[in-house]
Amino acid sequence: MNAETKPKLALYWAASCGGCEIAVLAIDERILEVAGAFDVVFWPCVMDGKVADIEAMEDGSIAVCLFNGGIRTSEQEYMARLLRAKAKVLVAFGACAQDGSIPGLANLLDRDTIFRQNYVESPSVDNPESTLPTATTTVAEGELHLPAFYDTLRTLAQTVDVDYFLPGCPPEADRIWDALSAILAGDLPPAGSVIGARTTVCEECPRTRHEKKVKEFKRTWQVIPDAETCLLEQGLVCCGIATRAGCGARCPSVNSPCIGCYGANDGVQDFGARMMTALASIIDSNDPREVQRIIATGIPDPVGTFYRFSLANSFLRRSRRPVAAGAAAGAATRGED
Amino acid sequence: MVRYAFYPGCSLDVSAVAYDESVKAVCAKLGVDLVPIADWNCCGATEYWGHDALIAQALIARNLARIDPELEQVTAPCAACYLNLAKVDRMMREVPAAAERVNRALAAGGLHYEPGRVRVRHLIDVLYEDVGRERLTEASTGSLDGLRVAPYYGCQVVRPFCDNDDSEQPVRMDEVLTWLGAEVVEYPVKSQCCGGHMSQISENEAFELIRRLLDCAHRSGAEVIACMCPMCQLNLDAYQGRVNHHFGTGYHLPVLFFTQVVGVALGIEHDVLGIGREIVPAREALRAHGATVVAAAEGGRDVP
Amino acid sequence: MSRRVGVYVCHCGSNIAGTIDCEAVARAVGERVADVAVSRDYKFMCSSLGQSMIQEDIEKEKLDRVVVAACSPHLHEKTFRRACSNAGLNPYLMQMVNVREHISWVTKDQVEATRKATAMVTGAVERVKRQEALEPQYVPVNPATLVVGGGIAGLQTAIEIAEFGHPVYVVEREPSIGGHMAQFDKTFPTLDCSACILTPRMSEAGQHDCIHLLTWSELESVSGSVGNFKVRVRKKARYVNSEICTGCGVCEEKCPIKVVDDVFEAGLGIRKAIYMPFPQAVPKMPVIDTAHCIWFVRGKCRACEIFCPTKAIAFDQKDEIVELEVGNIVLATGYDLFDCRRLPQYGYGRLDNVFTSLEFERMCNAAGPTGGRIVLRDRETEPRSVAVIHCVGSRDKRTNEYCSATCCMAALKFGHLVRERIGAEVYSFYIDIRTFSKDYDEFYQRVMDEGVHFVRGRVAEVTDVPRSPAEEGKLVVQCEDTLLGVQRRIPVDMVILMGALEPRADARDLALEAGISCSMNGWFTERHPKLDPVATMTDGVFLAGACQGPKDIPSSVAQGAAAAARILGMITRGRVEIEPVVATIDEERCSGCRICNALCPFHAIEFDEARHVSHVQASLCKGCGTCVAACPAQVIRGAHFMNEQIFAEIEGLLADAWSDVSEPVAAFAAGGVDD
Amino acid sequence: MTEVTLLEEVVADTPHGDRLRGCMQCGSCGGSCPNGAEMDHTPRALFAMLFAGQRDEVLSSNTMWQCVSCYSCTTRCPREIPITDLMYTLKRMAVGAGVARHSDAIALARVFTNMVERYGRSFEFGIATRYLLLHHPVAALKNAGLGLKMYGHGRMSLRPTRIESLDELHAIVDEARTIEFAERNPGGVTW
Amino acid sequence: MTDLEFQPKIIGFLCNWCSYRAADLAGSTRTRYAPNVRYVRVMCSGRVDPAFVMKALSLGADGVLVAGCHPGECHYLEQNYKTMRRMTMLQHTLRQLGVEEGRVRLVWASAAEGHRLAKAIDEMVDRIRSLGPLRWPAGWQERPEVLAAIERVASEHASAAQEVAT
Repeated sequence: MNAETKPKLALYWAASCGGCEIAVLAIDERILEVAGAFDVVFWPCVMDGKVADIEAMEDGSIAVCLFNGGIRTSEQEYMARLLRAKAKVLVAFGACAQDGSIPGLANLLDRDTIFRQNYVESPSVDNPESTLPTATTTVAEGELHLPAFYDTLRTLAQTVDVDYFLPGCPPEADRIWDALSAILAGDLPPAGSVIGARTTVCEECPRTRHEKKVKEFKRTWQVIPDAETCLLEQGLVCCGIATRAGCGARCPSVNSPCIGCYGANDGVQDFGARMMTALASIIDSNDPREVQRIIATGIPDPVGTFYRFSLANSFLRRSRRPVAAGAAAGAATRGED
Repeated sequence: MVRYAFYPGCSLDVSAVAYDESVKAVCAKLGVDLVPIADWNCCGATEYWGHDALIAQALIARNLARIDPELEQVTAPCAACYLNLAKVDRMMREVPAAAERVNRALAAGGLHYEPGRVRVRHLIDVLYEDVGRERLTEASTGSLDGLRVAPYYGCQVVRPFCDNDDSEQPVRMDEVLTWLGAEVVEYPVKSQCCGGHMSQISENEAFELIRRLLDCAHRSGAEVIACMCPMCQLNLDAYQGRVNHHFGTGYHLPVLFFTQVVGVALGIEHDVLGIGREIVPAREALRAHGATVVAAAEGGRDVP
Repeated sequence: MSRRVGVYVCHCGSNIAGTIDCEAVARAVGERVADVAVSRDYKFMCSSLGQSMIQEDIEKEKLDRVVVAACSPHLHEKTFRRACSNAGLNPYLMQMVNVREHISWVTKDQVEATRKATAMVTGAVERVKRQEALEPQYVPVNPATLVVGGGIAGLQTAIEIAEFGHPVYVVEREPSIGGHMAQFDKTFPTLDCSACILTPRMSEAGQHDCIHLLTWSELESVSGSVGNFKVRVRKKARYVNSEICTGCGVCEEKCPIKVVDDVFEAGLGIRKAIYMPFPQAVPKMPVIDTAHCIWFVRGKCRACEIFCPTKAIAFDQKDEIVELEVGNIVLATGYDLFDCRRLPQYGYGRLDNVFTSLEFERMCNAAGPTGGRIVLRDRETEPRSVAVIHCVGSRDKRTNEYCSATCCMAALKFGHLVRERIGAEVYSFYIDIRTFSKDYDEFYQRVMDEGVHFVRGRVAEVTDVPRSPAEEGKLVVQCEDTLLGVQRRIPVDMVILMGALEPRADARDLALEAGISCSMNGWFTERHPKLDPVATMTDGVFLAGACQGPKDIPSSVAQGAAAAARILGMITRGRVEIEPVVATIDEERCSGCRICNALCPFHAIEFDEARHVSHVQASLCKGCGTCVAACPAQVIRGAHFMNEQIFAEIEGLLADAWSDVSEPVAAFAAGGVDD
Repeated sequence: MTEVTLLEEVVADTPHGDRLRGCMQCGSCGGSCPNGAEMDHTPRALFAMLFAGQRDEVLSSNTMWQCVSCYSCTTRCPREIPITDLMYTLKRMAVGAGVARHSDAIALARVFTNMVERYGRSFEFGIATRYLLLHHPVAALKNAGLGLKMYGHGRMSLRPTRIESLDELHAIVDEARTIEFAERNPGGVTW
Repeated sequence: MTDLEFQPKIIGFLCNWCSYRAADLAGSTRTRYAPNVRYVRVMCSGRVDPAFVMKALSLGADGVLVAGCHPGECHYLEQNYKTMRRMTMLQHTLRQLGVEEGRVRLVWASAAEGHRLAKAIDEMVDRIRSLGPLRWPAGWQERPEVLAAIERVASEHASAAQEVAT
């Protein structure tokens, strides 16, 4: 098959760590099959390419775009819109594109706080003038522009329409391969679906489980868990109960609680709510003060625990904004839902 | 050993100095460590409540706020002082708005009190619960030798903040004195009122209340009355003569602080306990049982 | 998904329309909410005209969903469900909005009331669009019934059911049935002899072919659900062979141990270590009190065994567990009497001549410990004056907040008995006299005529400390005579305390076992305080008598009979309908995390070890939805309360907030709120 | 603005005062009061008057001034009404309204609170002399003997004890006064 | 800053057996209270999923009330304890997200406590009124300069693309 007739493939990296890019390569020698099957037209991480070339393409001329990362800057938003237009199938690839993931946890803060922390307050920073990046800088020669940095990280689907979601931080190699094969074979679920399991990690977890009652939530450094029984029953906050299966229960298998990178189960809109309700349900106390204590001491960072990968895609999306700093324009419309 | 913040209160400085002396002697003997609140002020008694509520609360809270932060309990022997400390702490716990007002006032003096920070306890509670039966029985020298005591609790130790004794028919002093060898007589009026400050503003009414208490103690065959409140002691003791005069009665009932009776049981010398400061002298009644004290001091009395 | 929803806003005369602009609500919803095919307002939706309006619309307009905005669904949900059903629409496709109790009756501002009504109707439309047709389920009913408690209420139920030939098991923890009523002397206001009317009932129950008495027995556990309960009962060892005992009483006569009878004689009388609580006991068979029997305490004596003519004594008897299968359960466990020691100001336990009401009952009873003589604790002196104190442990936040309902009448009865038998002065101290039932107030008047002195004031204290010569050697009752506004001290010889009726000490344990709830005060909770005071929240579990709340004999009997009628109805029908509002687990998707397993108090969730999935047993599920909300994988489905339905309802309720954010956003920007 | 009833004022000014609304006129308070015989109205009757809106009659009653703070009524009240505290509130209101009946009690309270604010401690001798000499010269004579006896038994001091940080105490007292003043004058007052 | 004109929108979850009936009783006794709570009937407060609460806030509710039977009085025996635990957990999380305590409340009201429920609602409305509107969705909006930058990037690229094309 020559490049003209092969379906075109694009990959893009927005607000994410880049692990997903590596994950694509982790499918080992099968990458050659991918290269054989697709004409890779755009993959900035791996090969040179110009945005202008993409802009010049016909809408819908790219067969598949695997887009990883959330949307944090105006440039990323532009690229998302561009690739959406050009790609027939846009895949939110990995936890960041799907749920915002770790970069989305910065939704607990706003731009100014993030900037202050990163460019001024961080101990390793040397910035005596406290210079902060601005979208527009005027120099003698004229105006310079940097992409504008958002207060709130958005997921890909909150920015443009997304056809499929491939969960995971990063997605497991085999799942990537399954998805790509399905696309090649044209054997696709209805648009909007998550390509993955419809149950949770416990399904794949080898540990034995019983009726649950927890008197205390413990942090990982507080216990050496027994290798046989459910970690949650040992007081560790294991997110496997609420996390979509697909990873083969990697973390619990090595005595480490699941942190939820595969996101919520099918049909669930708010991962954190599922964790909160399930954990609260099994607390072994009916005394409000004791319950308060168990929760306060056992879960010091609830958002970080329950929304590590999904704050940007939760119902609330972010913490309450320091309002004075972030009053929006009157023209602002309702956020996409 | 638990250390207790100690709030003596004004009366123990002067009119109830015997209470002060006996409390200190008894606590020293029993190893109860009392740490006086630094520069404490008057709790305002009952008078302040009817005069100015917030000042009343603030004056009391000032004492709570000045308690050494390392101490978790405060004890007060005076009934009114105990009640006031307990009352303000409880009010601040139950009514946050009230706590906020009190703390605003305290802030003017650079102080703050976190409601519920200290546990307010009356001394009888410390003896009953913390020292306990075993240690008290051990420490007893047997010198009470069946002294017939009417246990008079009065009002404000048992009402309304007594969580662990009955507010109508309390028993903790009965028990403590019994453990120490006293014969505690039936005294059904043990928690009835002595008239309080009525003795100063409406004598006749107070005299009737005092008479009822003396009469019941007399009928029950008591040799002394043991009380736990300076006001009660003052009314029953200092006014006893005038009550007798008023009603034509002839009561002769020494009124001691319960700590004085406890002190006698522990073999502490009478002078150290402030015995002799009472207007109706107790020495005679004590002497009737006192021969054994001497014997005990000389060592060799068989306890029957 | 396209639906045809009919919306009906009821005026309820002016009850709703007086505050809510019903027409505006109907119009707004009709115009603005998608899928609303018909939106009308009408004077009285619950009238036959209103109902037929809905039915016609369903047929003509092809409605597939209906919303009725009217009063509380607790009043008319059934009405409108039936109306839909008659027109061929599944009843679960109708949703009610309570705009009367929840809006028009509680809101002053008409604009806000109309806004709230519009929002709530919109919510209901969004919800109903996603509702699903549900079909009721049926299970067969076992015709046997369990009655817990052999007092008058339980016996009434048992006899009425047994009369129709259905088996009834009566479990009674004491050695004999009869309950409190057996202890009483006379019953108010007719002054019938209590035993004379009770004992025929007792023997009727004892001899009835269909009634199986399990006395000296306690309920151990209950499992299963309506129609098919499985019950375990512990039959405590009597140490008497029930097959051969004739109840002759020789054992009791020969037993050398006398024991104060704290139960039947309220501590006033004596029984033996082997005893029948009273001569008319049913079954007529003694029991050995192992705490006092010398054989059990010291391994000696055996006098009863030696003298028993039929060799019925069986020292080696053991407790026995009986398993029963029943279709329905009636709880008729009665009450405990308030421990008057809890109010030391009344002196009970300290002052000899202060008596409880039950002690006085026994004292009046001719078969009782004093042979019916009213005497002081010395058993000789007749009192010349008696005080009766009402509300001891009732209407008091420190003990029991409620009114015990029976004590006023019992106090009047005592007043009468004292006047009639010994002519002593009687002072009755009351807060309010409550003579609420047939012929009760007439009895009050009669007792007044008989010369009982009524003092309105809750007694402050009873003391033996005199203040004057007249008080010497007396009990002095001190109170405020609130009609005079002065303090009074009334010296008497005897004081009777009308102690409160309290829930049984172990009522909460039994409630938990039977799967029902208790009120804050500890009484069993009925299904509805007005409209269903006999059933409970657990289908197949019914209440009779004072276990549900303080009650006198006629009310207890009436409730016992009502419970019987309900059960007979169920037995006759042969099957019961179970609400289809239950949870189901999508077992394909359940990962077996077992979070839900311990959450169901009805034990409806079980874990399938083989398949590693959890499973809901529909017949046990009560539909509370707690497991649905708990499932971390969100694979439990709560019928009629599904996530989609509730999310949609929330969206509808807030349609005016989220469909137009620009207004708040503008304010947001302009205000620069710095909270 | 609707007029605030005395009942509402009393309820608002007493911790847990709202429980008063649950009074069922049982008379446990009046029956329990050791000094009830001296009251022109029992506490119960006083509450009935409060409910009936008899402001003047309530405030000029001697009931609260006869209260000995024994809390018997409070612990026995089946509705858990803080009766003793209500009596304190009524005392304050009666004084505030200038209709208080029991001048002796007020005088004693004044002398006492003055001493406490001056020294931070109570000064029994000062209180006794000042109060009795000013208000009951005859009783002062009667009690002189008693005073002498007390002195003789080492139970009377002729000199007051002062606390050290009187400034702090005064600051707190002044602030408390300011807070109460501000609350009574919610509109604010220009000085 | 207190906005007296501000009418908070509150979603109230009422359990069928106690709090819904309490609201019914408030109605039949004509107890007037604030009209700001819009009710959702659930069979038991145990059905209330934290997701419901967050969904409501995300749609512009200024507060959420959850009402159930008193502890120990639950018609489903003990399910309201689970509600209590979940609400405690949810409050813990909401605190970190900057939602003030008074906005999400758990209230116990028995079927006989219409007055209590009405009072709780009045208190809650007052409290939320003093807190001001929540306006959660507005919190997602970007600032004007950010919105402008998006437009600028798009238009710059569009013109660049045109240049490439020509």
